Amino acid sequence: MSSAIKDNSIVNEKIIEDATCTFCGCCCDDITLTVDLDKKVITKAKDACVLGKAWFLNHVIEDKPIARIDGKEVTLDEAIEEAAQNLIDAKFPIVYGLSDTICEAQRQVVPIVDDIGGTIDTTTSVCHGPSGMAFQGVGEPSMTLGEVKNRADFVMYWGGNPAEAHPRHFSRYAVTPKGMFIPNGKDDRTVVIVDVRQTKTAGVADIFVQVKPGKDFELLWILRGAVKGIEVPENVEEITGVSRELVIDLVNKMKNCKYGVIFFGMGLTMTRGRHFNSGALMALATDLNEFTHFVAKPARGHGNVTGADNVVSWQTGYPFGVNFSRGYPRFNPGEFTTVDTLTRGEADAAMIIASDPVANFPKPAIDHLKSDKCKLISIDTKQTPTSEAAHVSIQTSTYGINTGGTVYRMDDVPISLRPAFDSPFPGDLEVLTKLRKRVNKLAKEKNRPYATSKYI
Amino acid sequence: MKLKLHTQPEVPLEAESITPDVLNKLKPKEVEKVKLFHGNREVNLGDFFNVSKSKLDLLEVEGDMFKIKYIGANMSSGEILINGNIGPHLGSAMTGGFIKVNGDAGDWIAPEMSGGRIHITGNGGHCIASAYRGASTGVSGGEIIIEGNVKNELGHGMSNATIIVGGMCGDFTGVNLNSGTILTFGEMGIRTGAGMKRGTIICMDNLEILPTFSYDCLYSPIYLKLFFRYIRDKTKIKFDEKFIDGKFHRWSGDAIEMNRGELLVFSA
Amino acid sequence: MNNEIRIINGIVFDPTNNVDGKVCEICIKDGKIVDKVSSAAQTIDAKGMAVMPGGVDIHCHIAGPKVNLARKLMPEDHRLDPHFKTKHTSSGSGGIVPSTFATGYRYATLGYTTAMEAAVPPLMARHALEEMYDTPIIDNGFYVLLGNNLFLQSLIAEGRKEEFKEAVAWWLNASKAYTVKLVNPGGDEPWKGHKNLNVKDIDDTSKIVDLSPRKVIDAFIDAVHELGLPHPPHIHCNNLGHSGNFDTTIETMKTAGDRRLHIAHIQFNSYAGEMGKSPKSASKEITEYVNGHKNITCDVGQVMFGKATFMTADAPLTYLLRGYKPQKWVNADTECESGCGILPFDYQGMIYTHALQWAIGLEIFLLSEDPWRIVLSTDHPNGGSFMNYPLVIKLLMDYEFRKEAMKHVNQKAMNSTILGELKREYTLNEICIITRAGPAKCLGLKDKGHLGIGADADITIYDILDDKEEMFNAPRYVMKAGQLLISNHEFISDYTDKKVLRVAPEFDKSIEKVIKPFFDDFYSIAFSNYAIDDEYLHDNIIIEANVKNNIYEN
Amino acid sequence: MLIPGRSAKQGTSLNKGKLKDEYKKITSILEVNSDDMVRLGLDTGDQVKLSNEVGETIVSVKGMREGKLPVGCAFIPYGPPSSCLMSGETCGSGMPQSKHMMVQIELVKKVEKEVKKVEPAN
Repeated sequence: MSSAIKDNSIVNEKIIEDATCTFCGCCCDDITLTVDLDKKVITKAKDACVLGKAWFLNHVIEDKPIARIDGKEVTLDEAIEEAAQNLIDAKFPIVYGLSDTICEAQRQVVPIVDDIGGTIDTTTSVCHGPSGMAFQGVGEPSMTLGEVKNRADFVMYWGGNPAEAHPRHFSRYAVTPKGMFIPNGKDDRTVVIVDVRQTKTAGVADIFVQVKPGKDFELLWILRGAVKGIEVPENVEEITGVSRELVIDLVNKMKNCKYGVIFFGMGLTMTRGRHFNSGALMALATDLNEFTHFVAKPARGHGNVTGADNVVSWQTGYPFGVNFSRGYPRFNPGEFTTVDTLTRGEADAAMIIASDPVANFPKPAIDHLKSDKCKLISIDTKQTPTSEAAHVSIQTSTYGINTGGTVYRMDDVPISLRPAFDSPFPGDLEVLTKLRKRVNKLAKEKNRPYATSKYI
Repeated sequence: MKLKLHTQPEVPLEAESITPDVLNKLKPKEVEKVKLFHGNREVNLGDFFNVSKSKLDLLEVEGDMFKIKYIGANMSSGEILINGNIGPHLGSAMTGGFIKVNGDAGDWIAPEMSGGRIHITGNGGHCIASAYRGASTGVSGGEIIIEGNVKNELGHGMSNATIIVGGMCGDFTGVNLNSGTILTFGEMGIRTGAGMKRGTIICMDNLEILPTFSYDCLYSPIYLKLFFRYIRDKTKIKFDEKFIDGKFHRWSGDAIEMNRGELLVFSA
Repeated sequence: MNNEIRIINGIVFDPTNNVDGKVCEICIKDGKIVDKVSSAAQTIDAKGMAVMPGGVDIHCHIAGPKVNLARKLMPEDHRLDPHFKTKHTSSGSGGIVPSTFATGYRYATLGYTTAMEAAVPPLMARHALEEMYDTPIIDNGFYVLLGNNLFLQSLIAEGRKEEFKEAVAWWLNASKAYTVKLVNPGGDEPWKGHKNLNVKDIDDTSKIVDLSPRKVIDAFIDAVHELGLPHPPHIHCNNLGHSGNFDTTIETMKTAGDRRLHIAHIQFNSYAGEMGKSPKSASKEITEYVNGHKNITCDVGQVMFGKATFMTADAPLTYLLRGYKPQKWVNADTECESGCGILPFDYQGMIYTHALQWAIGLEIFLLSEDPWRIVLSTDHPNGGSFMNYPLVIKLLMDYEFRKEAMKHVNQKAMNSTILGELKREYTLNEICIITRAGPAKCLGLKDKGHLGIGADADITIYDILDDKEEMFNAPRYVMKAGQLLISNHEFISDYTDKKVLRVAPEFDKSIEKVIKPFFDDFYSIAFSNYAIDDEYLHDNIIIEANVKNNIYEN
Repeated sequence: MLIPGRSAKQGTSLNKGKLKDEYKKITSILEVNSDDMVRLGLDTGDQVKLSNEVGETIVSVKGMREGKLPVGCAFIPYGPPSSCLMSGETCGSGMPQSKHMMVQIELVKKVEKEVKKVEPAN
C-alpha cells in the first residue's frame, strides 16, 4: 500500500481486532482487520492465512442490482413476493445451501420450509453428511479444538488436506501451538498423516501413511481389530499398501498416548463406502478409549456449515436432508437430499441460499436445476453460475464482513462476528425474515401443508 | 381389485394407503377417494389410478411407478401384485402378507419389516431390508426374494429374516447383521458382512473377504441343500445344480464384533 | 386488543399464598395477575377445574450443545414420534430428546411454563441461548458449568478467595447464566488427562487430582453465598450412580454447613451397598439429612421405565454405563471447562438396578417431610422424558396404583425397599408445591409459581379427574403471560415472546486482567469473543441478587 | 482414478469470483503422476479429455513428482470440470461419489509452446 493512501485514510480508517474469518471451518477469531471506510474495502487482514486474506481483501461492494427476476432488475419486495409465490405453489420444493450464512438467518429457513411443506438440505449432505450418518450409527468421542492444543500428544489427519483447506489448523489448534500439557508444541506431539496423495499436509507429518486408494476402510478395520487384540494380518501391505510393522507401530502409539485425536476429511466421506468409512474411524476412536483418552472430529469445510447442521438439528431433530411434505420432519439421506431429488428430477422449485450447486453438483442435477421444470431462486452474496441461472435472484451482503451474527466453528463452538463495514445489499437475515413472514401468511391463507395424524 | 396408473405423478407420490388392509374393506367408488400425498398436497387415489374389479382375489397394481412410495406399508395380510416398476419403501414395516413385483423396485424395500414375503422379479435398489439411519435393527422377520441385482447395504442391521438375491449385490451386504440369512448367486461388492454379529451370508461367487474374518473349514451344510431346493421350487432364479451338493468355505467374523457370524463361499 | 381475562368458579391452588383448593376469581391484565379487571374482560368459566400456576421445571436438559448432539444422534427415535404442524404451531420431532419447537409445545401441553436447562459449558452458552429462543412458550434460564473450570480451580488452589468470587461473577455475566452448576467436581481432569480415570471420593487426594472435590464445592458455595444469587449452586455430586454413594452425598451436604445448596437429581446419589456391586436403597439416610437441614433443597430425578438418554457433563459415568451395553456413545470435551457424555438408555422394570432406582426415587418423595424443598423432576432425559411427569404424579397421589405398579417390576428390588410400606398419598396442594410453588421458591423467582397480585399470569387449568395421570396430561387451558395459548386442549395461538432468566451479579472489572492471560494461553478463542454481549440477548429478565433473600425461609 | 479436492489456490480464486478466469483456470488443471505422464506420453500443459459414463470435460495436465500421487491416480481441484464427471448416484447417502471416480484420459491437444512451468506444490 502506498503511503499517500495511508495518509489520506487516517481519519476514515478503522481497526477491528479479533475479527472472525468465515471462509473455512476453522473460523479463526483473532484477525485484525484494517478497513478503509471511504473505499469500503479491507486493506489489511493481519494473521489471516492465504485463504483468509483472499476472503477479506477481495471483498468489494459490486455495482449490481439487489434483486432480479429472469435477469431483469426488480425491487427486493417484488423478488420476495415472487419467491414466496413460487415456493408456496410448489408441490415438492427444496431449499438448499445455508452453509455460508449466519445462524440467525438459518433459523428463519426451517419455518419457511415447514410452511411450504418442502425439503431442507444443507451443504452438509455433499460434505460431511456421511459423517453425520455415521455419527447416528456409532456416536463419536469428540472435543473442542482447544483441548487438542492443550493436551493432544497424538494427532492424526486422515483423508484430509488441512494445509490447503484449513491452512491455520496446524498452527492455531493442532500441531505447533504450545498448550497446557504440551509445553513444547510440536516436539511433544506425534503427527500422523494418512492419505492416498502426498499432499502439502504430509510435509508436517512425523509419520506419513500412504494408503492405497479406496482402502481406507480396510486399514481402519485392521486397526480396530489390532486395538481389540486381533492379530494384524500378514498380507496387510498387500491389502492396504501399509506395512505390517507400521500398522503395529501405529496401534502401539495410539494405545499409549495420553490424549489422541484424529481429524478426518472428505477422503473418507466422498469415496466408496462413505458413511461406513467415517463410521469405522469413529468406532476406532471409541474403541481406543478402552486404553486412553481418544477423540475424533471431522474437519468441516465452509464457514458455517457446522452452524447449519446445528440449527437444522435443533429445529427439526435431524441434521440435513429433512422433508416436511407430510406436515412433520422426516429424514432419509438418499431420499430427501438435494443431489438425489434433483438428479431424479423431483423438485419443482429450488431455493438456493449462499451456495452454488450449478458449479459443483453432478451434471444430471445441474440439468434439472436449469430446466423449466424447476423454479430456481438464488439468494447469494456473489454472482455465481447458480445466481445467473436463477429465475429469482437476490444479492445479499456478506456475513462476517458486512453483517454480524453467530457462526459455529468446526468443533461446534459458537462465535460472534465483527463486521467491518456496511453494504448497500440487505443481509440474509433481513431477506429471509421477510420471506418467512410472507410465506407464513400465504400458508395460513391456503391452509398448507396438511398436517396428518398418520405417519410413516 | 385392480389399480391402473393413468397419470404419472410429477413429484413423489406417497401411497401408504395402497395396501389390502385399507382397500379390501372398500368399494371401488370409495377406493377412488382414498387419500394419497402428491408431494405436499393431498390427492385422491382416483386422480392417478383407474380402479376396477380384478379377476384375481388380490390387489393388483399396474404402471410404471418408480415415483410412488410406500405401497404396502404396514400391511398385515393379503396379497399385492405389482406389474411394473415400483418406487422406494415398498412394504415398509409390513407384518404379514405377500407382495409380488413383476418389475424393478427402488431403494429402501421393506425397512422395518417383521413378517410376510416380498418377491421382486427385477432388480432392487439400495438399502433393501436395511435399518433406517441411526437404528441398530432394521428388518426383524420375513422373506425377501429379488431375482435380479441389488445395490449397496442389503440387509443392514437385519435380525431374523431371509433374503435371496438372484443376481449381483453392491457393497456392504449384510453390514452390522444381527442375525438372519442372506444368500446371493451373483458377485458381491466389497466389504461384505462388515461388523456382523451373528447370521449367515452365503455367496456363490468370488468374494473379497475383510481381514477381520477368519477361515474355519470347507464343508457342505445340509440345510443349504434344502434351501436350494426351496429356491428352485419357489422362484425363477436359474442356478447351477452343482450348488446343491457343493462344498462351501466357512469364514467366521466379524472379529471386531462377536465373531459369531458366518460367511459361506461356494468352493466346488 | 383486549388483554384482560377473568377466570371464575375455578378451584384455586396457590400454596405460596396459602390458598388450598378455594373457589375464587383470578384476574389478569397485561400479562400479570391483578386484583380486578374491567367488565370487558374475557371470561373463562373453570367450574369444577383446578386452577394452578404454570409448572416450573428446575432441572432438565432441553437446550445447548449436548442436547443437540443427542438430537443428531437419534433419528430413529424422532422417527417414531413426530410432532405435527398445526395452524398455529410449528412441527418438530418428539421422542426422548425433542426438537426445540416440540419441547416448548410439549411442556405447554403439560401445563409447564418455565424450565431451566441444567448444564451448559460457558464456551457454548451462545448455543444454549439460541436454542432457547427457538423453544417457544416456556421461559428458560440455564446453569453454567464452572465446577471443572481449570482457571477457577487454580484460584481455589492458590487460596485467592476474593479473586475467585469476582471471577465467578464475571463468568456468570459472560455466559448470561442463572446460577453455578457443579458436575462431578474434580472429575474432568482425571478423565481427560489421565487416560479416562475418575475421582473416587469427595476427599480424593490421589495424584490424579490437584484439589479435592470438597475444596471446590466449598469454594463455590461460599462464592455464590457471598454474591447472594437467587439460587444456590446446583450440584451433581461425585460418584453419581455408584453403589454406596450416599456417603459422598451426605458429605457434600455437610460441606455446605448452613449455607444453601441444591442437590440435583438426588435419587441418583442415594445408593447404599458396596461400590462395584448391586446397589441398595439409602433413601432413609438421605431424606433424614434433607429433612433436618433447611438449607438443602433438591430435585428427585425420578427414573421412569422406558427410553431415556444419559446426557451429562459427568463423562466418566456415561463411559462406565456404556460398558454394560456397548452402543453408540458420544463424548465431548470442552477445553478448560467441562466434559460431556451422551448415551441412549432404556430403563427396564425387570432389571434389578433399574427397578430399585425407580423405587428409591419414589421413597425419597414419600419420606421427605417438607414438599417445599423437594422438586419433581426426572432429570429429563436422564431418568426419562419430562412427558412422564403426569405418571409420576399419579404414582405419588395413588397408593393403590403404586402397589399395583410394584407388582410388575423386579421383585428382588421391591423386597429390598420399604416402598410398599409407605402409604402416604400426595394431595393436589402438595403436587402444586413440588411442581410449581416449590421450584419457583427454590429458584428465587418471585413472580412465578404463585397466583398472588403482581405474579406473572402463567396459569394452567386442569379438569379434576380421578385418574391423576390423565388430569395432568391434558390441561384444558394454558396461559402464558396472560395470553391464552391452549383452549379446550387445542393450541389457539403461538407465543414466541418468551424470556431468558438470568442473573447479573456485580463484579470488579479488573478481574478481566487476571483472567485474560489464561485465555490467551489455553483457550482457542479470543478473550474478547468469549463473553456474550448484552445486545445478543433478546428478551431477558435479570433476577436480582439479594443477600438478604439468601437464607431459605419457609 | 480421479480425486477431486480442495486446494489453497482454488480457495483463493473462489473468493475473487467464480465467474472469473482465474477460478476457471485453476479448476481445470489435472495433476498426474509422473510415471503415468510418461506412460500416457503427456507433457505438462497438454490438453486432455477426461470422460466416463456421466460426461466429459477438457482440462490441462500437470506432472507431479514421483511419490506424490499413487500410480493411476490424478488430482483436480473442485470445480465445474470435475462435476461434469460426477454421477448423481448417492447410494442412499445423499453424497455423490465425488472422489475416486474412474475416468479415461485422452490426449486432445499437445502443448504448443513452452508454457511457464508451475512449480509442483510441496
